[in-house]
Amino acid sequence: MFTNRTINILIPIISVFLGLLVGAIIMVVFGYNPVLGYGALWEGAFGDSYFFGETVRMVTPYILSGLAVAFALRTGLLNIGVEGQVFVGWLASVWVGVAFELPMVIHLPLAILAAAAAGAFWGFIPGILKAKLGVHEVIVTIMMNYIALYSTNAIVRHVITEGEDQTERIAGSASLASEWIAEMTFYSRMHYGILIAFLMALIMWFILNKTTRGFELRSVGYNPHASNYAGMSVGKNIVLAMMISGAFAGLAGAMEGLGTYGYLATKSGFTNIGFEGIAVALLGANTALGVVLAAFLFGTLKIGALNMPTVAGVPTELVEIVIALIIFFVASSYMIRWVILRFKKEGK
Amino acid sequence: ACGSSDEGESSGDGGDSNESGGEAEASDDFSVAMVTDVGGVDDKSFNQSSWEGLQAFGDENGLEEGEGYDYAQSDSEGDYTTNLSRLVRQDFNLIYGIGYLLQPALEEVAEQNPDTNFGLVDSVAEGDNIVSITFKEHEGSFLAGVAAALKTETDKIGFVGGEDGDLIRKFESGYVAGAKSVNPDIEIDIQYAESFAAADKGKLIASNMYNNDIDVIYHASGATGNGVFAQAKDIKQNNPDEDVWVIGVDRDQHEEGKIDDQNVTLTSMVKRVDVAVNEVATLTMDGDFPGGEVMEYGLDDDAISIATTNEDAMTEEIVSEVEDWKEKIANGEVDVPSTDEELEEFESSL
Amino acid sequence: MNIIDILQSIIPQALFFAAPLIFTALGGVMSERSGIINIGLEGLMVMGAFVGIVFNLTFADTFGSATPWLSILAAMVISAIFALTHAVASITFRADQVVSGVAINFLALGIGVFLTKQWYDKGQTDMVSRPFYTKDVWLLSDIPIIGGLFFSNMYITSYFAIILAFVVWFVLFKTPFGLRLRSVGEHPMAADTNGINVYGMRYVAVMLSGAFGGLGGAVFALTIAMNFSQSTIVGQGFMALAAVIFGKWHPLGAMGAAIFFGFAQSLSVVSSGIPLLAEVPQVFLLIAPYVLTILALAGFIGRAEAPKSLGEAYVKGNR
Amino acid sequence: MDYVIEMLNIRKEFPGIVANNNINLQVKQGEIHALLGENGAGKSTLMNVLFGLYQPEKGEIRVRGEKVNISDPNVANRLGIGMVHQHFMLVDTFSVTENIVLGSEPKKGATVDIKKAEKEVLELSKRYGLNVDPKAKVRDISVGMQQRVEILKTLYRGADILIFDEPTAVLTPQEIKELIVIMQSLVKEGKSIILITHKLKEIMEVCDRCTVIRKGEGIGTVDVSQTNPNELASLMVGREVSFKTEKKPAEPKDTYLSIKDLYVKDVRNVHMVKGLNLEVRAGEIVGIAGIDGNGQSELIEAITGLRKSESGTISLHDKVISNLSTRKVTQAGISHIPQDRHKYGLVLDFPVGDNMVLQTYYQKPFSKKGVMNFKKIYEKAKSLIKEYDVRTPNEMTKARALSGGNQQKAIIGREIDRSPDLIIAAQPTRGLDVGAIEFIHKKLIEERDKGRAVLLLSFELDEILNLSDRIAVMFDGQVIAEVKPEETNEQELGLLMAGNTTEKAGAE
Ligand SMILES: Nc1ncnc2c1ncn2[C@@H]1O[C@H](COP(=O)(O)OP(=O)(O)OP(=O)(O)O)[C@@H](O)[C@H]1O
Ligand SMILES: Nc1ncnc2c1ncn2[C@@H]1O[C@H](COP(=O)(O)OP(=O)(O)OP(=O)(O)O)[C@@H](O)[C@H]1O
Ligand SMILES: [Mg+2]
Ligand SMILES: [Mg+2]
Repeated sequence: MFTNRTINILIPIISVFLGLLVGAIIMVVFGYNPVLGYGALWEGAFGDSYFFGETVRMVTPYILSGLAVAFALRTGLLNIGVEGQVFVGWLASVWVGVAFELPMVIHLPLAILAAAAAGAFWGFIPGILKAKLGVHEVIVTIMMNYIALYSTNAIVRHVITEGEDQTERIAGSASLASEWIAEMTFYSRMHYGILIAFLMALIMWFILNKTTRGFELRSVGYNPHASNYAGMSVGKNIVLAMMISGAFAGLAGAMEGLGTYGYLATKSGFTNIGFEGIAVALLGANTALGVVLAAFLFGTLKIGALNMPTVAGVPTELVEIVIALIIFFVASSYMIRWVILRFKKEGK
Repeated sequence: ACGSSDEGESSGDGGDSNESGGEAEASDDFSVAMVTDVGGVDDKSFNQSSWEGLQAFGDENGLEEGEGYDYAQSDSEGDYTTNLSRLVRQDFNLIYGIGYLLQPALEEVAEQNPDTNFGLVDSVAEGDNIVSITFKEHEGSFLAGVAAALKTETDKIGFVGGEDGDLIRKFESGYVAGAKSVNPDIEIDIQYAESFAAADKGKLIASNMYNNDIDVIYHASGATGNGVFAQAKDIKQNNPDEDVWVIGVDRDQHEEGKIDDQNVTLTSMVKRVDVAVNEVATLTMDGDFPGGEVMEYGLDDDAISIATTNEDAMTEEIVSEVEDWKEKIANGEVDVPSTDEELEEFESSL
Repeated sequence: MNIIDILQSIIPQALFFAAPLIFTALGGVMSERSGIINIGLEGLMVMGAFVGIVFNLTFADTFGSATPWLSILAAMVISAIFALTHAVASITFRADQVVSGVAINFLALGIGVFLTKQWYDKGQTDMVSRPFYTKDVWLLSDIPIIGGLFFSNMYITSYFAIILAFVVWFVLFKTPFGLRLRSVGEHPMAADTNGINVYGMRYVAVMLSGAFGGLGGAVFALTIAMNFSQSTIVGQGFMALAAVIFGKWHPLGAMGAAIFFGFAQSLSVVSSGIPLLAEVPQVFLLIAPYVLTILALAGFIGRAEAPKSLGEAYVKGNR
Repeated sequence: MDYVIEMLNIRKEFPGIVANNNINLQVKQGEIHALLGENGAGKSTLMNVLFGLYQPEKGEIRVRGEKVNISDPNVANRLGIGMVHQHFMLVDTFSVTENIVLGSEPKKGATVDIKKAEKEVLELSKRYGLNVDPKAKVRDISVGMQQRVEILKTLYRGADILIFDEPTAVLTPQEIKELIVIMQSLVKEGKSIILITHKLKEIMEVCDRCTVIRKGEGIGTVDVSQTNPNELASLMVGREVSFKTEKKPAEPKDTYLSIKDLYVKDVRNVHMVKGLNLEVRAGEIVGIAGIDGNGQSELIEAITGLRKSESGTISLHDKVISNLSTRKVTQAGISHIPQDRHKYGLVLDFPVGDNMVLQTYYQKPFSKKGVMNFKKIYEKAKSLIKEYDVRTPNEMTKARALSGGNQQKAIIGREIDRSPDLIIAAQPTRGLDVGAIEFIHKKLIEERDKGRAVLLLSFELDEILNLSDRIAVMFDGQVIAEVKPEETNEQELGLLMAGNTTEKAGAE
C-alpha cells in the first residue's frame, strides 16, 4: 500500500497539513475564525490574477535562494551566506542595469551574468578559505553577510549615486519586467524571472545528476577522503560548489534588481531571502523539484498572509509560526514515517 | 513633470476618468487607507502618528475602520507594492504611503492606477495623482540644536543618525545649524548607526559620546535610539547629579526618558504627521485633491514643533530663546539649511 | 585622546556588547559539545528577550528591584522549555539538526511577535521601567588604571557572563557530568556502552543551551534594547554561533571570541574619535569587525575540530 | 561444571532479517569460549544481546545460574559482564584514564578525581601486564594499545566475564601474541572469556570450546581438543574450504615498479620512509611485511600520489611518477585497494553502481563531454557485481548497506577491472571470513598470472607467506631484507620485522 516512494511524497503533504492544523488551533485559541483566516490567506495569494502574479513574484527569488542552499548542502557545505550573495547579486545587476545603454539582447543577459558572477565571487571567498585553510564555512558566510550589507549600502550611496538612498531605475533594456504580464495580472510585479528560476532548477538538477562535475561535487560532499583517493581535487570542488551556490544566490538578487524592483535601495537589515532559502531548501529535501515546490508554498503563505490582518484580523506572524511548524514536521519525518508504518501494519 | 504627463497621455482614457472620478467623489462613500513601512502602526513614530491622523479623520467623518479607513502593514520592502495594489483593488479613494522608503513603489502603483489618489509621506514623488507630504524637519531640528547648545555645559553635543541618507541629513543639517547659530564654537559629533534597528550600536555610540564629555545627544534613528536612551538613563541612575540629555524625535519621547523621578529627555522634535494626513484627507474628500503638488508642513502649521514637556530641563530661558529663533525662521530672517551644501553655506555666513 | 582614555572607552563597551553573546555562545557550546548542532541560538535569544521584557513589564511593581533578576530567570526557564522542541525533534525524532534549528528561529520570532500583538495590541512593547544599570565595583573601581578599565561603569551581567564561562569550563572539563556530556558528543555509542544515558545527556545539554540562550536574549533586552519587537534580536544569535566555532567549541574560547566581537564593534565606534582613523570612510569601520573575524580565522586560528558526532542523531545499535 | 553464562533459544530480529534464531551458548567458569561464524552470521548481535545493547525477541539469559534481564549495559556491568567491541568504543580526544573511568568516575567533591583514577588504572594495568600509559590521549596510541584500554575498561568495572569481538583482526602478529598472553593470565585469575575470531589457528591455540553459528542459526558446540581447523571451517561455512591457496610458481618479467632512495614525511612532518628501495616485476606478488607504523602507509600513499615524496624517485615502467597527482598515477596504470575501505574506498552514500566508477566516471563510455551515461555505468556495475559475487539487492543499493566483506569485493572488482599494470593491495582481507578471503586471494593470484605486478601490504604473516612470491620486510622506513616465502618461516620473519637483520644473515 505504501511504498517508500509514496511515503516520501506523503511526508511533506502531511507536514503541511499538520502545520496548517496547528495554525488553525492557535487561531481558535486566540479567538479568531480559522476559516476566515485561511480564506483570507487563500484570497490573498490566489484571489485573482493580481495576487497570483504577486505570489509568483515572491516565489521567484525563493526558488533561487533555495537552490543556492540546496546545491551547497548536496556538496556537503552549509552556505548561510546566501543572504549576502543575494545582496551583491542585486547590486551587480542594478549597477549594470543603470550604467550601460545597450540593446536588450546584450544588456539583460549581461546584467544577469553580472549578478551570478558577483554571487559566485561572494561564495568564492568562504570556499577558498575552507579549501586552503580549513576555515569553517559557516562563520565566514555569516560574516560575509554583514560585509555585503554594509558594503552594498556604501556603494549605492557613494559610488553609484552621490549620496542618494537608492539607485536610479535600471534601463528598460535590462529589465525582466514585462508589460504583457503586468497587464495580464492587473499590474502585479510578476516578471520573466520565474522562467530563469525554473531554468536554474533544471540546470541544478542537470549539473548534480547528469554531469561528471556534479558526480565529483556530490562525491566530495559525501566523502572527501574517498574522493581524494579517487583522484578528484577536493579543494577545487569545494570552491566550485560555493561559487555555483553563490551564483544561484546572486541570481536571486538579480530577480529583485531586474525584475521586482528595478533599483536597489540602501537597507537597514537583511532581506531574509537568503535565510528563508535555507528553509525552502530543507523543505524541498535539497532536490531541484522539491525546492521549486517548497518555494511555491512559501511564496503563497507569505503573500497570502498579508491579507490576513485586514480581512480576518489575524496577525501575519501566524504564518511565520505555521511555516516553522511545517519545517519541524518535515524534519521530524522519522515520526511521521513511523506512524505511517504503524498504520500500514495494522491495515494488513 | 514633463515625463509624467507624456505617460498620462499614453494611458489614454485613464487620465479622463481620473478627473471625472475625482470630482464625482461624494463625501459619504469616501474611503482612505495607508500602507506602513516596516515600522508598523505602533512604532511610536511616524507610522503610528499617521494612523492616529487617519483615525481622527475617521472619527470626524463618521467612517468605520476597515470600510472607511484602514491600514496595511508591511513586513518587508517587498510588501509595499503588494499592499498598495491590494488597497487599490479594495477601491480606497485615497491611499497613503508612509515613509520615504515607499516612494518607488508608490510611484509605480500610482502610474498603473490613475483613477486612485495617492499620498506619500516624507518624500517627494512624481505623478499627477500623487500628493507629496513633507515636513521641514530641518526647521524643527534647528530648534533642537538651539536647545542643545543652550543646555550643554561642555559645549560638546552629539547627533546619532539611523541610516545615512537625504532625509536624516536634513535633521543633521538643521541641528548643526541651530547649535552653531547659538554658539559658533560648539563641537558636534555626528555618528550614523547605519540602521534604524540597532539598539546595541546606538548604545555603543551614546556611551562613547557621553564618555567624551558630550552631554546632549539628538537622535534621529528609530529603535536605534532605544540604545541612546538606555545609556543616558544608565548614567543618570549611577549619578543622578550628572546632566546627560537626549533629544527625541518624531513624537514627544518624554516617556522614554523617565527614570525614577528624573527624566533625561530634554525635548523632542515633534512631527505631526497626523495633522498633515488628516488635512490632506479632508481636502481630498472635499474634492480638492492637490494632485502633483508637494505639501510642505513646517513650524508655521504647527506640524513641526519642539516639545516642552520636561519643564525642569527646558527652562523658561531656553524656551523663550527657542521661540525667538522660531520667529526668525517664520519671518525669513533665518533660512535653515536642509542639505550638506546648504549647511556649509550657512556656516560660512555665520 | 591618550591610549588609556581610548581603552577606557573601549573595554567596558566591548564587555557590555559581548555579554549577551557570551551567554548565548556558552549555550551553543553546551549543545554542540553533546553532539547537537544549534543554529537556533538566534531564536532562543528572541525567546529570552521576549520573556524577559514581558516579565519585567508585568511584574515590575510586584517585585521592585528584584525584577530584572527574576526576569532573566523567567527567560531562562521558558527558553529552556522552548528549546525542548529542538531536543525532541533532533534527538527523539532524529530530525536534521540544522533544519530543526532553522525552525526554532522562525518559531521564536513568530510566537514572540504574535503574542506581543495579542497582549499589547501593538507590534512592540513599551520600555521596561526596571532594566539593569551599570555600577562601579566597590573598592576595585578605585584602583588606578585597572579600576577605570575593568571595574567602573560595568553591568553586573558582564561579570556574570565571564564567571559563567569559567563555570561552564569547570563543569565541562572537571566534573563527571562534563566528561559524560563531551563523550556523548564525541562517541555516543562508547558512552552508551559505558552505561551513560545518551539521550538524557543530550536533552539536558540542549535545554541548558536554551536557558543560556534565553539568558543572553534577556540580558540584551534588559541592558540595551529595553523593549521587545520584531527587530530586537537581529543576528546576535548568529554572531554567538560564530563565537562558538571561532572559540573552537571551548567555553573560554567562545567567551574570548565574543569579547573580540565586542571589542571590534566598539573600536569601530570609538575610532571616529581617534585622529588617524577618523579619516577612514565609515563603511570600512562598519565592516571591520566582520573582516577582522575572517582574518583572525584565516590567520592564526586555522582548522577547528568540531565534536566528532556533531550533527548525527544517535540511534541505539546502529553502527 | 557450572555455567557462568547461559543464553538459551535467543532470537533477535532486525527489520527484514533474523540475525539470531534459537541460538544457544553456554560458557563455563574459567574457560575461553570461541564463537565462530561467517561475516554476518550473527556473532556480534548475540554478544550485543548479552551486553544489553539489544533486547532479544525471545529466549532466556542466565548468569551464574540465575535468570536475568539485561536491559542495558549498566545491568551487564553490574553482572560482571564486560565487552571489548569489534569497533572500539573509545573517545579519541580523551585520555586513557578518562576513557576507562567514563560513566563510573571516582569523585573528589564535585570533580572527577583524576589523580586517583590514574593511580587505579596504573595498578590494574600492572597487575595484568597491560602496560598502558594512563595519561596518553587515545588518538596518540597504537591500535593494540587501544585494545588494551578497552580491556582495562572492563576490568575497571570488575568484569569477570569478558567478551572479545574480533580482537585480533586489527592487531599485528606481535600484538596478537601479547593479547593471547593477557587472555591466559585473565583466565588464570578465574575470569571467563568469550572470544570471537575468524582465525581458526587462534581458536586452536587458546580456546577450550567453540560454538559455531551459521546464518543466524546455532550449529553446535565442540571441544577444541576434539577437533581440527578443517572441521571447524566446514561447520562454519557448510562446505569444504581449502586453506592453502593454490598457485603456480611465479614467472616474473619486466620491472614495473621501481622505487629508489625514497624519503616521505608523515602528517606530523616526521620522516617515515627513509631511503627506501624496492622493485616489483610483472607477474609477481611482492608482500611487504612489517609492524604497523614503520612507514608502510606513507610508502603506499607516496606511490599513489596521496602524499608528497621529499626525495628519491618512484617510476612505473620507465616513467617517473613521483609527486604526480592521484589522477595521473591512476591513469598511468596503478590500482589501489585501500586499507580503510570506509574512509577511502567507498562513498558510502552513493549507490554501489556509482562507486564502481569512482575513478573512471569521466572517461568514455561512462560519460561523454562531461555528461554522465548512467545506463553504461550500471551495465558495468551489474557485470562486476556478478563477476565478483558482490551480494547486494541491486546496483542502486547504497554502499553503506552492504556488509564489510561485500564492500571489499566491490572495491576489488572495481580496481582489478581497470586492467592496471600494478595492483597495490593494502590489507585486502582485513576482518573478512575465510570464504571471502579465499575468493580474494584467488583473484589476486589470477591477476598475477595475467602478468600484472602486485604489491601486497598485510600485517597477517599467514597471508604474506601464502600469497607472496617475494617478501620485503620493512623496518623503520626501509626495506631491511628480502626473503622468499618458501625459504623462511614466521619465526624468522618476526625477528626481521623487529629490525633484527643479524639473525637473518646468520640463517643464510
Ligand atoms: N543494527 C542492525 N540493523 C540491521 N541489521 C543488522 C544490524 N546489526 C546486524 N544486522 C544484521 O544481522 C546480521 C548479523 O550481524 P552481526 O554483526 O551479528 O554479524 P557477525 O557475525 O558479527 O559478522 P562479522 O563476522 O562480520 O562481525 C547481519 O547479517 C546484519 O544484516
Ligand atoms: N546503514 C545500514 N543500512 C542498511 N543495512 C545495514 C546498514 N548497516 C549495516 N547493515 C546491514 O548489516 C550487514 C552487515 O554489516 P557489517 O558491517 O556488520 O558486515 P560485516 O560482514 O560484519 O563486515 P565487517 O566485519 O567489516 O564489519 C549488511 O549486510 C547490511 O544488511
Ligand atoms: Mg562485522
Ligand atoms: Mg561482528
